[in-house]
Amino acid sequence: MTVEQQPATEAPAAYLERYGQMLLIRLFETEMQRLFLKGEVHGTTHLCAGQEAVPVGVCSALEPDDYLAGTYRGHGHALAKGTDPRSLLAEMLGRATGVCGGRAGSMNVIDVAHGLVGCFGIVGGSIAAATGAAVTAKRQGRVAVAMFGDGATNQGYFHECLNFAKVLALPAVYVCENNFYGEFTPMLKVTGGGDITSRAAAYGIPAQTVDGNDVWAVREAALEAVQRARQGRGPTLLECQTYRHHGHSKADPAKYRPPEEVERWLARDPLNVAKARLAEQGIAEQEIAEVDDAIKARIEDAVQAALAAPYPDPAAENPTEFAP
Amino acid sequence: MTVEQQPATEAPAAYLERYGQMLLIRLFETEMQRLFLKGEVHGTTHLCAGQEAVPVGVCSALEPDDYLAGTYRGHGHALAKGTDPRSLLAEMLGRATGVCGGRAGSMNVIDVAHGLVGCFGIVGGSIAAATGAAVTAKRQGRVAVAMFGDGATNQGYFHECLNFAKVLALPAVYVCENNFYGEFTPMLKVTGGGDITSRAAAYGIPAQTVDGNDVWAVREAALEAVQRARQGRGPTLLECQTYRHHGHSKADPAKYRPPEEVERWLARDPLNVAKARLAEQGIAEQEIAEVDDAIKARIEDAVQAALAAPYPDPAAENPTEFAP
Amino acid sequence: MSDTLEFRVAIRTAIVEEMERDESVVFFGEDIAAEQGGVFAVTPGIQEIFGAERVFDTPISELAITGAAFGAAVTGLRPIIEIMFGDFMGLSMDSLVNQSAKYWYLSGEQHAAPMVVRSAVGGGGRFGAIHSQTHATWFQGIPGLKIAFPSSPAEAKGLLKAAIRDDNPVIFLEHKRLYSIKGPPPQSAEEVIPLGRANVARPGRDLTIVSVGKGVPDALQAAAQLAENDGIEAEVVDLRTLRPLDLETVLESVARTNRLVAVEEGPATGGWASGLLGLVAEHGLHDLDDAWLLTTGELPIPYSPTLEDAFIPGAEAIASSVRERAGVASAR
Amino acid sequence: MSDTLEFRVAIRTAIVEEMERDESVVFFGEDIAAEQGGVFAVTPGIQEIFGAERVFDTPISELAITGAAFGAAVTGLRPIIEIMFGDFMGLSMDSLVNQSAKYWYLSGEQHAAPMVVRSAVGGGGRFGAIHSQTHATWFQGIPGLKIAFPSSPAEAKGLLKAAIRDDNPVIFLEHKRLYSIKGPPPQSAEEVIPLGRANVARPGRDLTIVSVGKGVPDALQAAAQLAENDGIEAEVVDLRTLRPLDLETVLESVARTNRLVAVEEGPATGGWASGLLGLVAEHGLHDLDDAWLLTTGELPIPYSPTLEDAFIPGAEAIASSVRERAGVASAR
Ligand SMILES: Cc1ncc(C[n+]2csc(CCOP(=O)(O)OP(=O)(O)O)c2C)c(N)n1
Ligand SMILES: Cc1ncc(C[n+]2csc(CCOP(=O)(O)OP(=O)(O)O)c2C)c(N)n1
Ligand SMILES: [Mg+2]
Ligand SMILES: [Mg+2]
Repeated sequence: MTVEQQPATEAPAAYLERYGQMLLIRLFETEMQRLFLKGEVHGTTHLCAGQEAVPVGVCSALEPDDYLAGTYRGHGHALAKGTDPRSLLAEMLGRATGVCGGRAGSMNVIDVAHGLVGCFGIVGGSIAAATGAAVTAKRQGRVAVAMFGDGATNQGYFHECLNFAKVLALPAVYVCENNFYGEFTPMLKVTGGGDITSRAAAYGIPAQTVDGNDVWAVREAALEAVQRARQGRGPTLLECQTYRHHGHSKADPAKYRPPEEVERWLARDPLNVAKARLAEQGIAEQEIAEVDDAIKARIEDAVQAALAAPYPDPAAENPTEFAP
Repeated sequence: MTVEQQPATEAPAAYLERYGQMLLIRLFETEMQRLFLKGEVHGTTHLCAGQEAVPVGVCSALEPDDYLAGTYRGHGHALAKGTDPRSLLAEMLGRATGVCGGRAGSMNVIDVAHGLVGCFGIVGGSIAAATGAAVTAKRQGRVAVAMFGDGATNQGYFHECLNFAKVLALPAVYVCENNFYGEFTPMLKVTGGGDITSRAAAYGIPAQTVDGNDVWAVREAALEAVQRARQGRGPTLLECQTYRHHGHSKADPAKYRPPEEVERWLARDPLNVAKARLAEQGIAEQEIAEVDDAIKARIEDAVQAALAAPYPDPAAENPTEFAP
Repeated sequence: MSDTLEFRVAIRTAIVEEMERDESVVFFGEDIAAEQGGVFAVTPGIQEIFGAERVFDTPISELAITGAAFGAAVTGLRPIIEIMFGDFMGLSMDSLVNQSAKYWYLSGEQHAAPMVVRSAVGGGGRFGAIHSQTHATWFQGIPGLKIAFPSSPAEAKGLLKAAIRDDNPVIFLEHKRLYSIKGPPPQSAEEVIPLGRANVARPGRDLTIVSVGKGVPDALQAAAQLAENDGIEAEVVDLRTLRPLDLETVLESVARTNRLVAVEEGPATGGWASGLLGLVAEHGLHDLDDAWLLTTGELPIPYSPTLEDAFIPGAEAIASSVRERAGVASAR
Repeated sequence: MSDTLEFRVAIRTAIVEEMERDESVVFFGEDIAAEQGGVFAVTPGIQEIFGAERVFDTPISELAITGAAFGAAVTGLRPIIEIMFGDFMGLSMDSLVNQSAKYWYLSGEQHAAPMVVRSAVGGGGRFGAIHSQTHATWFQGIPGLKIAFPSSPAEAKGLLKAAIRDDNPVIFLEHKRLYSIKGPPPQSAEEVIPLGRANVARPGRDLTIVSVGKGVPDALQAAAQLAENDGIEAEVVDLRTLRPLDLETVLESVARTNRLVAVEEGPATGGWASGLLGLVAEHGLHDLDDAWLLTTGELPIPYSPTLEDAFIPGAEAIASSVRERAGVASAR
C-alpha cells in the first residue's frame, strides 16, 4: 500500500471542521452534565471538557477505517472517531436507540462501524485493545490508536503492551492524555521519574510531548506517528498535555486542584486556542458563528431524539450470551 | 538506625567464603541434575549453574535479617541467603524433612527464618514479594531484594512494582539476572529498546549494569544499592549480566544458543573468575582445596541425609487450609 | 455511640479501631487517603489519624498493590488494601491466588499472609458491566483465601474486624447499594464476628432462603412480605463468608424447612449458589423436598435502568419466586 | 492417517488444519514458535508453515498477549493464544473477563471476540502448586466465555477445531497428563465437536459419573473396573465444556441411573462439580437417590509425590468411592 501523508496544514474549511468537532464534544459534555443532574444519565459519567483537542487532533490524522480505543472518559473519543451524537447520547441515557442498545452506558461504548474498538472502563484496557487491533491493522495497512490517561501509564497494561508493540513493530499510536490527575491524585505523586515520554523511550519507542490544547499541534504529531506506523516503522507515544475542566466524575468537585492552576488552564481552553487560530487564518467571525449554530442544532437534535427514545424493554429484548 | 557501609574490599577469609558459597551452589546444582536423572527430583527443575556470583555477591551485602525474594531458578537464591543445603535438598526430593515439608518443591521454596520470603514460580512474582517486604523493611531499617530474570522485565509486575517502590521510596534492590534468554527466546528479541537499566531510569530509579560473573563486582554494586536503600534514598536496579550453563529446565538441551556464545561464557565461569581473584589475593591453592573439600563434604552430607529421609505420609500429615 | 450505624461508617470505624489496636495494620490503595476517602467516601481522614507511613495512596497499579500487600503481610505487617471496584480484581488475581493464598500451606506453615482486600461490588447503581460485578466466585475455588461479604452495618464492622485480625488473606466485599444503609450498631464496639459461621438472620419453618451481602436484606424483606401476605415463614440464612463455607448451618436449617432457595446476584452457572445447593444435595439430599436458585441471567450486567432492574433479583423477585415455587397465589 | 493419535499431535493438527482453512487464524504465545514448539512440545514447526506474521513468539507478558488477542479478535482476526500454564491465567484475567467475554453483549451484538486461549492444566506431574492448577472454575461464572476441556486425542482435535471456528472467546484446557496419551483418531479429519454438548462416553444403568478432561479417562477406567469386579454399570458423562454447561445430558443420564457422582480435580467449595450437582438438584431433585462429589482436599496442590498422589482423585479413588457409597465390598 502506498502511504501518502496528509498535509499538516489544512484548507480553511478543515480548520473550521476541527473547531466544529471540538465544539461538538464540548456541547455534548455540557448536555451530559445537565442531563446527569436531571437524572437522565445514570450511575456516573466522566466528562472530557477541556481535552477535546486531543481526540480531534488525533482522529484528523486517521483514515475512517483506522482503529481507535478510548476510555471511560470517552465521549470525545467516540465523537471524534465518527460516532453519531444521536446514538451516543441515546446510549448515555440508556435508551434502546443507543449505539449499544443501552447495554454499555457511558463507560463502555463500542462502535465497530466507525472503527471505535471500544471505550474501556478499566484503566489501561484501551492500550491492550489498540495493541491487538494493531495486530490486525498491520495486515490491512491500517493504524490503531490507544487513548489513555497519565494514570494509566502506571498499569501493567501500559508496560506489557508498549513492549509487545515495539518488538512486533505494530502500527500503533499510543496517545496519553496527560491531564495531570488520576482521580484525586496528582500525576507527579504517583509517577516515578515524573516523565511519561521517557517510559516509551526505554522501550525504544519514539515519544513526544505535545501541547494537547492545540488541536493542530496534536494533529501534526499524530500525522507523523500515523505515518511511521503505516510505513511499518512501529509504534509511537504521544504525551498530550491537557486538563479536564470538570472533576474526575460526576461526584467530584475537584477541590484538590489549586485555583491558579485551574485558571491557567481555563485560559488555554482548546476552543479559545482554536478560535485564535481561526482568526489568524482569516476566517470570518460570521463563519464561526455559523458553525456554532450548526453544532448547537446537532446537539439539540441529539438530545431531543434521545429523550424521546424508548428505554429497552427487558421483556421484549432477546439478548444472547454467545455470538451464533 | 545508623547505617554503616560494609567495605567492598574484604579480608582474605571473606574471599574464600564467597568462593565457597558459589561452589556450594554449583555442586548443589550438579547433584540436582544427577538426582533428577535418577528420578529423585520430580517434575522439573531450573538450574542456576553459571549464575552463582549474582546471589552470592548480592547476599554478601545484606544483613541476615534483610529480605530476599527469589525465583523458580532459586536454589542459588536460597543457599546464598542462608538456607541449609540439607533442608533445601530434602525439599527438592520431596521429603518430609524439606524446608517446606516437601509441599513446595523446586519452584516455590520459602524459608522465613533466613529472610527468604520465597521463591516464586510466576515470572515477576519475586518483584512483588520484595516490594511488599520493602514496605515492612522500611519500618525496620531493613532492605528487601528481588531476584528475577531478563524475561521478567517484560511483566506488568516489573513495571508496576518498580514505579510503586520509587514513589514510596521503598528500601528495595531489584536484581535482574540477565542471562540473555527467557526459556528458548533470546532477550533481545522480546525486549523493546534492548536495555534493562533504561527502564529503571525511566522511573527515576538509579540503575547499573554489572559483571554478573564477578562476585566482587556484584557485591560492590549491591553494597551501594543496599546503602542507598537503608538511608531512605529509595530503590535501585542492578542488571547483572550472566549466563546459565544448562538449558532452561531439565527438558531443554538449549540447542538454540550459538556454540561460540556458550564457549565464551563458559570461559568466564564465575568460579574461574573467583579463583583468579583468590590467586591475586595471594590465597594459597591449598586453602582453596580445603574449601573445595569442605563444600563437597557438605553437599555429600546433604544428599545422604535427603535420600535417607522419609517421604511425607499423607495419612499422617494434618495440613490446615488456614492459619489458626 | 449513635443509635444507627451507616454501612460506610461501620467500615471506616472497623479500620480505625483495628489500626489503633494493632500498629502493624497498614492501609493503602488508590485515592483512599485523598480528601474524599475513596470514590465511595468510606475512609476520609484516616491518613490524618495514622500518618502517611501507615495510610497511603498508590499509583493505579492493582497488581503491585496486591503484590505489595502480600510481601508486607508475610514479613510482619497486616495490610488492608482497597481494590476500588471488585471488577478490577482480575488484575490482582495472580498475586492473590499464587502468592497469598498458598503461602501458609506451601511454606509448611511457617508463616501466613494476613491481609484484607476490600472492594466495592454489585449492581443496581447503573455503573455498567465493568463496575458492577461481584468477584467472589472468581476466588471461591481457591483454597487458602477467605471471602467475607457482609449484609448490614453491624455485620460489616464485626466481619471486617475479624478479617483484619485473621492471619489469612481475606477478600472483603462491600456491596455498593449497602454503603448508605443505616442499621443498628453492634452490641459492643469490640464485637468481632468470626469468619466462617453463617447467621440465621431470621428464623422460619417453611423454607430456607440462603444469601450473602445485599441478598440478605433483600431476602429479609421478601421474608417479611411472605409472612405478612402469604403466611409463609421463611428462614433467612446469611452465609457471611463464601469460603470457608458454613454448610452445617445451612444443613441444619434445611433439616427443619426441607426447602431451599439460594439467591445470588450473578449467573447460575459457576456461581456460589449452585455450588451451595450441590453441597446440600451431597450432604442432605433426603432432607430436601425442593431446591432452586434465584440468580441473574447468563449475561453481563447491563447499564440501562430498565435492563438492570430486570436483571438483578431483588426482594420482589425473591418473594414471587417463593410464591410461584410454593404454588401460592399472592395474597395481594 | 495413523491408527492412533497422540493428544499433543491432535492439538497441533487442529491448529494446522484450521490455519490452512482460514487465514484469519493467527497463533501466538511464549516460546510456541521456538524450535521445541512450547514447553510441552505441542506446536513445533507451525511457524515454518505459516510464517512469522501468523505465528510468533511474544515477550513474557500474559496480560498483553491476552489483551492483544482480544483487540485482534474484535477487528477481524481469529487468534489462538497459548498461556503456557493455566496457573498463569490470573495475569490474563482482566482482559478476558472485562474485555473479551463482554464484547458481544455490551456492543449490542455488533461484533464478538473470536479467540482461543490454550493452557496446560492439572496436577500429577510433580510441578507443584503454581504449575498444576485447573483454572476453569475461576472463569466458569463469567457469561460470554466458553470453557472447553477435552478428554482424549479425538476430543481434543474436534473441540479445538470447534473452538477456533467459534465466534466467542473460548478457554481451552489441556491436561498435562493427557499430552502423551494416544487414542483413536476422529472418524474424519473434518470432524468438529460442537461446544456445549456433553458426551455419554460410556453408557450404564447403575449410576452416573460426570467429569471432564482427564477425569473422563479416569472415570472410564473406574467404570471398567466396577463392571468387571463389582457388577456395577456406571454411565460416564464427559461434560466437554464447563460453559455452556450441558445440563440436559446430565439430567437425562440421572433420570436413568438415579445416582450421580461428579469428579473434579479441585476442591469441592467453589468447584464446577458442586455447581453441577446443585443444578441437577434444582432441575432433577426427584430423580436423585444419591449424589456426591469426589474432589481434592481444600488445599493447594502439593509437590511431594506421596502427597500429590493422595491428593488427586484418580481411577482407583473413583472406583472405591463408588463401591463405598454403593455399599459394595470390592470383589478383589
Ligand atoms: C484498573 C482500574 N483501576 C482503577 C480504576 C478507577 N479509575 C477510573 S478513572 C481513574 C483515574 C485514571 O486516571 P488517568 O489515567 O490519568 O485518566 P483520566 O481519568 O485523568 O482521564 C481511576 C483510578 C479503573 N477504572 N480501572
Ligand atoms: C507468568 C509466567 N509466565 C511464564 C512462565 C514460564 N516460564 C518460566 S521461566 C520462563 C523464562 C523466564 O525468563 P527470565 O525472566 O529471563 O529468567 P531465567 O529463566 O532466564 O532465569 C518462563 C517463560 C512462568 N513461570 N510464569
Ligand atoms: Mg489523568
Ligand atoms: Mg533469562
